[in-house]
Amino acid sequence: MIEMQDVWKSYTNGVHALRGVDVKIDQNEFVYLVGPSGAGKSTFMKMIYREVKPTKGEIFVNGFNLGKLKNKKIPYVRRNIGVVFQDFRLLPKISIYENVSFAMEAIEAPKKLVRKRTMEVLTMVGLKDKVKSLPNQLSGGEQQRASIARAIVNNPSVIIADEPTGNLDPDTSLDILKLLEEINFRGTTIVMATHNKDIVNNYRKRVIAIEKGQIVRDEYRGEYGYEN
Amino acid sequence: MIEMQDVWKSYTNGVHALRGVDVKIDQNEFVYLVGPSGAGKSTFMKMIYREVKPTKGEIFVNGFNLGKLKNKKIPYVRRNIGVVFQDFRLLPKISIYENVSFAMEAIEAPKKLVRKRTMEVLTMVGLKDKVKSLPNQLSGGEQQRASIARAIVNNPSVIIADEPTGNLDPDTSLDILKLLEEINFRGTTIVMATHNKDIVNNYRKRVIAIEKGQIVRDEYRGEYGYEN
Amino acid sequence: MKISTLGRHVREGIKSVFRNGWMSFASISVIAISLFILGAFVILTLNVNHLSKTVEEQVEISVYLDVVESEEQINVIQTEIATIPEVSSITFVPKDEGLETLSEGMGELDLTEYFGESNPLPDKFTLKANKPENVDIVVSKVEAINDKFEMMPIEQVDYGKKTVEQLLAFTSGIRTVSIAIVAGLAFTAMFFISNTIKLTIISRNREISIMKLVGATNGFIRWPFFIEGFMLGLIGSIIPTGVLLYGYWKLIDFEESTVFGVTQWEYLPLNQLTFQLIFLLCSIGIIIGVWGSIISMRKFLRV
Amino acid sequence: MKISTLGRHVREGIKSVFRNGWMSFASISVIAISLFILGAFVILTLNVNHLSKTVEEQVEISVYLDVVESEEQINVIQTEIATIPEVSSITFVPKDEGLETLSEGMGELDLTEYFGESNPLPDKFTLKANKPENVDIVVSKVEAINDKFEMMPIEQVDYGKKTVEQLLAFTSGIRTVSIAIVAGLAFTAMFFISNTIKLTIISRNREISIMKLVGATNGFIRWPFFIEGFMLGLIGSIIPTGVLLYGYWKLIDFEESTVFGVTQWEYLPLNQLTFQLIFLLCSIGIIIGVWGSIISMRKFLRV
Ligand SMILES: Nc1ncnc2c1ncn2[C@@H]1O[C@H](COP(=O)(O)OP(=O)(O)OP(=O)(O)O)[C@@H](O)[C@H]1O
Ligand SMILES: Nc1ncnc2c1ncn2[C@@H]1O[C@H](COP(=O)(O)OP(=O)(O)OP(=O)(O)O)[C@@H](O)[C@H]1O
Ligand SMILES: [Mg+2]
Ligand SMILES: [Mg+2]
Repeated sequence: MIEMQDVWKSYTNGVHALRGVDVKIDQNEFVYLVGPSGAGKSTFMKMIYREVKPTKGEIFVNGFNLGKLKNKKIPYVRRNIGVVFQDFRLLPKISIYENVSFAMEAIEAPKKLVRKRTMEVLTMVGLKDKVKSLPNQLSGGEQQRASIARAIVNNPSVIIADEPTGNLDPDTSLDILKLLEEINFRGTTIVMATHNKDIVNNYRKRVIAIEKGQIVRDEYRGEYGYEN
Repeated sequence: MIEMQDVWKSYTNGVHALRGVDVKIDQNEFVYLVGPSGAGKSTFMKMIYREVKPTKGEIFVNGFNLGKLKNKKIPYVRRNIGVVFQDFRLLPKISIYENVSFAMEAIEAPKKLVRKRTMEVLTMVGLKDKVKSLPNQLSGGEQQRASIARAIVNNPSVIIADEPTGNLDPDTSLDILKLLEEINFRGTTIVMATHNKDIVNNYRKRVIAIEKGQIVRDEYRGEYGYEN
Repeated sequence: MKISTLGRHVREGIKSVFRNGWMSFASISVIAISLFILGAFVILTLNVNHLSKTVEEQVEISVYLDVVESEEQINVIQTEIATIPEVSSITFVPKDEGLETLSEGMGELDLTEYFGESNPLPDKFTLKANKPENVDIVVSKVEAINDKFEMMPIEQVDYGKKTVEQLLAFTSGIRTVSIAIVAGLAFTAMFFISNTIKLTIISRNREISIMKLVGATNGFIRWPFFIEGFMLGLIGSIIPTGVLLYGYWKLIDFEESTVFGVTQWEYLPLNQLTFQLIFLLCSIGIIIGVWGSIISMRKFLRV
Repeated sequence: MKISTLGRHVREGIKSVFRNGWMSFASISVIAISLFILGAFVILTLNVNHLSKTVEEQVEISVYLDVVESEEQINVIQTEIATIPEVSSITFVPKDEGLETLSEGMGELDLTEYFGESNPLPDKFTLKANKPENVDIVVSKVEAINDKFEMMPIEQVDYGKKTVEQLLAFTSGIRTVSIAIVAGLAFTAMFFISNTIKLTIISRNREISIMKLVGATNGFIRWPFFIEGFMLGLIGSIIPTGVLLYGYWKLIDFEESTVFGVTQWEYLPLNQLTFQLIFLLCSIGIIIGVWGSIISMRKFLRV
């Protein structure tokens, strides 16, 4: 489903964020991406939904070769990928409800379904009472959950979650993890960057550890940790 | 040092973020602020450096009555408070170095000292190699550390840290905690909102738990948790 | 695109005008003021053209007759002149009248008193050409009449050659200058409008890139901006058009009332410029509004 | 504030111009273009004023003498007129010359041929008043001279009352209109400049509030913006001032060269408008640049 072949990424300021990454993630896998701050986790994930282009190497997502993809096709690839951004990226001038429904409107979902499904996912992440608030009227954790709601609203075949529990208390984090597990159970691939040792160790999945832009460990039902 | 007397906060959209908070934090204390997402932790902290004004009640910080403070005096109160913002709030168009040195220039510190001290704190948080980068060229955790560097650069008498380890891996989180402990040891009051159970339980300090805008627990050398 | 999606775009575009309240206000005022100035100059230019045309049409040709012509001969000559197709009007000015006019030209000095009965001036015809450019043709055709008669009844044909040439040079100069000014102002207005719209859109680059990352196509993102630009342009051009047309109407009304009128000249009637003004201002406002939004977004859409 | 801090502010302000590259460019071009248009109209207005003054100064008073005056008497009258302080020049026009002028006024028809030796016109003096407003005074004082002599040597005093009044009304009308246009354009320029600067600053509200939260005083934050606004205003006003002065210089040069000159009129010399233009444009540019930044920041400083 997601495949990287010898992927390198150097940013324009000369930082080598990824250095020869080879990896294959199958449909329906649940992958934790761990590694120290600045290791390249976000860069890895940005490659998948093509916010960032590799300097070298090839990336395949859902059968598309991202390197050869025409610009016009990108939105259609992204529609099958739900992204929880590390910095949330909510549209600042519209309500939480509209932020989530926007993602559905963008794929021209029927109006009635938009209403129903938007309220559904917002309820799942516990923001039922906050639907009319603007993003800057929410607490950090609430914004993070709004970002999660938007990522899952279209039932994408892949979910990319960049530290989706960084601003959440342990209980809420667990709720979110369970939500993702359930979605995974129904067939969605999940790639989740996280620093949360408890979750990684208690809910064992495949763990890919990145350090200094390289995959240093790739273990099924692995533990949290990257120094090998 | 920091004292709140029956503080209430209702936002303009009718949300009651704080409901009758009474608390006293002495100079040189180290306080963890815990509570579920949306409990009012950030609001509590924003009161202290007066980003938010209470709807009711009185707040004293370093001897100033914030409610009666003239607008012109606010910057001088803030100079004794270092803040790590939950959303970092780095100035987007200037380098990390300039972001940190700005805080020193604002208090008109001597030029040489600015250079020395800025590099010093950036080294402490492990960003020595990133000084020339713009904020959007940093990873989430790196931005968070830049925000921490800026908060401590002026040796403030109070540090307010809103989830300073939310985007950091456990090792780096520990480094930051040790840094804060050291600063605390030298006489600085520290108020730190966190969801990090490990840290709270392993490095025991005073724990103030907030739930639905009220203090539900206040314990010296307490554990992580808020349901009582 | 589904119809319901189009509906969504229109709604979002209109909402956005209100959401970006201050920015929308800034854009609309820049559009309105630029177009107001442009429109005022267009009206001025059209009037100057109108005025020069009126002035040009007043060029007269004097045909002085030999002193001894009889009334009969005068009639013959008049008929002869009337057959020239480029002549639009003929007036006979007997010598007494000529002296009076001359006398008036001298200020308040009464010449008739000096000359008494012994008026030395010749009789003359005053002609007008149908177009100012045809004056020369008329002159030569009139001069050619002399050849038809033995006694050469026409003493001299005079049309203030130098004056007419100066006048034509002046009016065509004025026309060129005013068109240049209007063109310059039109470009300036376009620059200001697109510039302001660019500024308002640049501040929304983050929003645009988020939309893209969430899977929206460029078209989907562009539509509401398109509608928004259209609305800003429409509002921003309707206002100055309305104000200018109303103001011009009031001005004509005021000037044409014999009691208060200050200026002498004849204004271009309102209905002769209404359509041009509406068309010009609204098309600049709307096209640049839309174009400005679309162009400014372009680079942010490449995410 | 320490001197070193002031240095920092100046450095930061200048850096900021470059950092906000596109926005700075937009602001500078808006300032430059607005001021260019304003400046062009100021130059036009100053020239129109200059021209009307020249025209007004050409108003002449004709003093017709009784036909029988001897040369001696003429001299006496001339001396008499010369004592009137409001008279700036006197020219004696003998009747022959008068007839020639009249004849020229008739077009190419030669009047002298008709009249021969029997010139019926009177001798006259042509006077100029030192100021157009003093024409009336001069006329009545000249008329009063008749009372000093038994034989009432002055037949008539004439200055084309109606023409002069129309001319004065016209020139003062032109003056009012052009000043109104310039004032309108000045306000528009101010609006556009402050508007653009506001738009660029609004997009930086977050930056301003972060600075405040980090403990910077309003003054500390304001200074670099002040310098930045100053720089934008300075650059934006120097460019059009330079272009206009150079262009005007070239225009005068071109027009005054007898070979290519198109227009007849006399231009206001460059040095008589250089200072005014620099002062007006630079002060509007800089003051509005600075004022615009400071005002726009105000609400963001209340954090
Ligand atoms: N836009 C950019 N331009 C230049 N360098 C960048 C950019 N984005 C990231 N980097 C650098 O690339 C490296 C990897 O960054 P990345 O964001 O992938 O780290 P990360 O593993 O997500 O870290 P964190 O856990 O702190 O979020 C870091 O050293 C970072 O400074
Ligand atoms: N500017 C605002 N306007 C309206 N409501 C707000 C605003 N800021 C916060 N709130 C609301 O106030 C409540 C408390 O918010 P606060 O940010 O203090 O929570 P928190 O404890 O910091 O949560 P988190 O752990 O998620 O950061 C929340 O319900 C939030 O939605
Ligand atoms: Mg990251
Ligand atoms: Mg918070």
